[in-house]
Amino acid sequence: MIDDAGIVVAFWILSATTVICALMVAAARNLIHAVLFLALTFVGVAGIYIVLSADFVAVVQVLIYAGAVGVLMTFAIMLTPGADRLNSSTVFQAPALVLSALVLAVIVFVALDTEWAISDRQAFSATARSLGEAFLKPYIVPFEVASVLLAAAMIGAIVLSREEPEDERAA
Amino acid sequence: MPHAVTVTLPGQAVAERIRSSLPPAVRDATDGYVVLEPAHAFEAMQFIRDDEQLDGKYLVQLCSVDMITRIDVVYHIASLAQNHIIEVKVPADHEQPEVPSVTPIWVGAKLQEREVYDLMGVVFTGHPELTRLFLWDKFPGHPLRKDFMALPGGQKPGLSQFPKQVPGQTGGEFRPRVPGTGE
Amino acid sequence: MAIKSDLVEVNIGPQHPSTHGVFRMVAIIDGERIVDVKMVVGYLHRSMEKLAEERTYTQNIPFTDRMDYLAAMTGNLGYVLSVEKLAGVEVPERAQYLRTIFAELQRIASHEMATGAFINDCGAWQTPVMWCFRDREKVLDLFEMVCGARITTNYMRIGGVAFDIPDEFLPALDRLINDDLPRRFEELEQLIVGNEIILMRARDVGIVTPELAINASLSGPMIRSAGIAWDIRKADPYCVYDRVNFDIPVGYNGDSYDRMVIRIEEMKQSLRIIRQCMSDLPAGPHKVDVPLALRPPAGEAYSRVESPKGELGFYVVSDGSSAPYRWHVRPPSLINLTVLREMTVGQTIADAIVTLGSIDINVGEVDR
Amino acid sequence: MIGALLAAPTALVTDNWWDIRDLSNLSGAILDLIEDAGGPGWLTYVVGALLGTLGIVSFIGGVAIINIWIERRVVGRMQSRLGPNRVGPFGLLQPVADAIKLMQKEVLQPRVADGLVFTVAPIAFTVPGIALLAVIPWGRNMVLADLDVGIVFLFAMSSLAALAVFIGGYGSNNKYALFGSMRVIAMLVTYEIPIVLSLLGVVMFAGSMNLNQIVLFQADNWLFLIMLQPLAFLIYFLSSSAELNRTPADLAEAESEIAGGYHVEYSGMKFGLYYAAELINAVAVSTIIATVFLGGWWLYKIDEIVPGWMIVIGKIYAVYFVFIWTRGTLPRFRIDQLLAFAWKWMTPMAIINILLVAGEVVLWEETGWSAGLLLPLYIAINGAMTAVLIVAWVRVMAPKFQRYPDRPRMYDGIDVPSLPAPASIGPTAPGAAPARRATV
Repeated sequence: MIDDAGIVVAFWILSATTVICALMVAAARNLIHAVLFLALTFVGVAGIYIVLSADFVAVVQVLIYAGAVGVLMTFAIMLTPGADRLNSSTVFQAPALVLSALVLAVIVFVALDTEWAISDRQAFSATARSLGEAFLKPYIVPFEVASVLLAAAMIGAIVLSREEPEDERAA
Repeated sequence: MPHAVTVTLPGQAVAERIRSSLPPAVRDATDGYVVLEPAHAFEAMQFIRDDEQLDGKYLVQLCSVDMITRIDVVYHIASLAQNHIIEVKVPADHEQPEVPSVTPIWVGAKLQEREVYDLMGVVFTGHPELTRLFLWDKFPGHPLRKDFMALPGGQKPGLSQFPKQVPGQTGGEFRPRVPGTGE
Repeated sequence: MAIKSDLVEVNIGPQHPSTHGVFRMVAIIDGERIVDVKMVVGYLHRSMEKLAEERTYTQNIPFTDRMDYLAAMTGNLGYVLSVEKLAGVEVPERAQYLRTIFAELQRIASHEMATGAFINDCGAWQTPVMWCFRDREKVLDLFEMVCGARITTNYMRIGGVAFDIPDEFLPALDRLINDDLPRRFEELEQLIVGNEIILMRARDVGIVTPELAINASLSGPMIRSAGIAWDIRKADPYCVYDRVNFDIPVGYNGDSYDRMVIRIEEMKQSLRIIRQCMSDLPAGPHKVDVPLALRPPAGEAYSRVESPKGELGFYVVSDGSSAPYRWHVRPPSLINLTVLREMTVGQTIADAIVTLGSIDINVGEVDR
Repeated sequence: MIGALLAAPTALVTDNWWDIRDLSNLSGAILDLIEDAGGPGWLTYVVGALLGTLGIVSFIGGVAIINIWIERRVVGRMQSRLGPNRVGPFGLLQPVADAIKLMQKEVLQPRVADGLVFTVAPIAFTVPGIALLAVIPWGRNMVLADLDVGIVFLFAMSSLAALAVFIGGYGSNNKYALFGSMRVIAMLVTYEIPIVLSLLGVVMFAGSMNLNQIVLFQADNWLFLIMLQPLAFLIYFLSSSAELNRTPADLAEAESEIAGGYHVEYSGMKFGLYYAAELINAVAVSTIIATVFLGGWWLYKIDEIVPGWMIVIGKIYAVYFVFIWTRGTLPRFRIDQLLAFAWKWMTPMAIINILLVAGEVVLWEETGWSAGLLLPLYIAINGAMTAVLIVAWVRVMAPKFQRYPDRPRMYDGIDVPSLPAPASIGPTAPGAAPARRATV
């Protein structure tokens, strides 16, 4: 494996792109551009996961967020009639900036103040197998509950958006 | 079974049949076709379609002929079951041709009536959507009329090698060829 | 509660890959469902009926090629029969047989084009079209051998046919009819008939009920697909159709699939007719000479022919002069379009394209 | 030297650099050169990665060009015509001519189009196709990125393509393009589920998501996974042909319906990129099938003699031919039939397949019987199950079209049933039957 210099360089590049894209999401004039930058931020975050050698989570991040959520957002924008496609400048811009500056300050203070238990870097270990076992052995119950919840939500969505077929409407 | 041949019902027989139930409808009848009164044309057509003997359920075709003194709207109505054809003519005035539309009786007439209106200018009252079929709406005049001159100055295009014009007709006003005289 | 979506107006044509020529269909759609269809025709209107009034009866024959340019032979035949009926011209036996052979060859060529274009509209990526065109080329070669032209044949004359067939025509026709086309039709049938995807795309699409078919004066494959066995060659036989025996295919459900299968079956019946005509083709003159500036007696005549698109009728009014007083054509393509609205409303755009393909219109004949 | 090469059919792949059967020797030699020349540590890493990408990109570039020619020739032959043979010998230069033509064509952009999105879309559509190949093992130790989550990486890349196609269609601001992109999104999202489920069955058997492990599993057990998992192969093949927008599911750019679909407004090299991206994605999917189902670089002992990566390319073109074949013959589904096909047919079958495979794997792990006995048994079971499942599914779910025979009935005379005229004739005659929907 390469020594630490490569990892640090990769980390800084990736986090820089992620932050810039996140800012662009807020600042983009056109909503569709905003969604594109959102997808780019997700890919950036996936890159950071790889740097932290969480490879399964990184790939799933790209699959779920960049793939599905990006498309979901575009659909949401497309299907809301009348939503003008521009980030209209609202009156709340000033207070929003102040609030976000405050939140940023808190995060930076916490990051600098606490002592992180920094462990030394192990070799790049494959996490997929251990994740799988974790799902099915210690955390089997929450895993099942989550899947049932998801199924219920999906069925709910289908029922809500189903057009009544003609015969029912006629009856 | 013997090879069927489409029979053209003689005009007189059809006229008798129509007069049996609608006396004023028929103007006159020759062996080829029946001429209907424009006023009663719709009821007569309805009768032709619903009568068992005539059984005119299939409108073969509909067109118009400009007879200079009048405009004839010619209908060919057929019965597929009994395999016979009836030819019916409805005369209309030449300047303001006005004929009741048969689209409520046969849907097939919908586009053909629009074509006749477009090219000959016959107005079909009762037609659901009487607009021009081929030409654009602001086209001046109706091309298929005899007096619709293709060239300015009354000169008729074509047929130069078969002198058909009466001497002295080149240019100047248009003298129609009255049908039947063969001149 | 359905998602509210506003109506969108989409122009299908006149510049569209599958409207078989300059035919424009304005569809008002909600999502993918068609709410209303408005037809715009007239892009190819050459006012042939006005032009015909200026030309002699013989000079009008080329017009009939250019009307339904995919079935020129049947166009010529229809017009020539009506003038012969008007002028009372007797056509020699050999000409009648030749006319039947060429009418049926033209039916095969036109149906090949119709089936190929229909499958192409269903989405098969050009393969069936190429197969159908390959067979159609063979038929057109025969036309070229006889009258020099492939599409606008101008082959029929009042009183017979323009030229007698050259010697190598019959062996070429025999090779085509007996050992080439049957195999090709078999191949085509294996690819298409009963093909699940085509069944899914074409069954229950563009349905016409028998009552509507008769009332909307449909003809040809349209009326036969609705379950009505009506064919001018059987009902009002012209040429030698009363001396040859053949069958007419009739559909069940009046949908696009029935029309396609009917066309393929008709092509096979045409082979049967041509075989019988070839076997008893009499010798003798191929034409009765008729004066070039024929002057039929004053009067009118309506005669009709079973063209591949439907019942092609010619209503000719003569005033004794050498030019027809009035020359009207019954356009099967235009009249078959009367029910386009009833067939496509409520279906998706993809179905509308398939339905239009199955009606098999020829814009030259629609606009005249 | 040649003697050694010839004399070593049985010997394992030698590791000196000129032995092209395993290109990793070559890259290893170059890296050693840099090492000896005293280059810094990270340089060898970077150069190694660069060499790998160079190999893959040149492969994909060459294949994209050659495939245009192959596809047009093969489809041409199917349509009993010759296909391109004018430009260059046997038309080989035709794709090059196309590429040059596309490059010098002016790239038009509609005024109302959205500039950024309009240019980003084709690039974003091509990149995942190429990135897919990084994970594919070309030889015993010839793989650019030996990811432990290889299969999930493949899914991630194909889902990125969905977003790119959609914004392309949306960006060009044209009604037909919008139709195309809406259809593409509906199709891609629907067909990702059967793809993921079908490959799950394979992963369960192979025991690991690393593609090299899957190939080694097939090598050790002396069989292709297609024999063990025919249903998974069928489902994967059909759903990936839907994902690639190839007939019978080329809804997105259905010429006859919405003339051109999402790339209708593109011209010049942007359209060229879309056109190449389609071919690249097709090759990428063929490589996945070749690796996962047909045993990647392993081929019953032959891979010692013939280089592994040649075997993989051979398998790619075998699968690619089948794609061209279906494209040449089958007509197109309608969008609702296609989606119904995915939900009502593919997904349930994939789930049943996974349950069966889970049972078999557990049986294999618990009992510990030797593979030699169990695997042929499994092959038989899975084959029979596939056949039974397909037949049963067709019987249960198939639309009832058979109520009418496929051929018309024949009459020798005219026969017109006497029918009452429809009651009232408005512009839309009530006689017209309501469109009975063909439910799938």
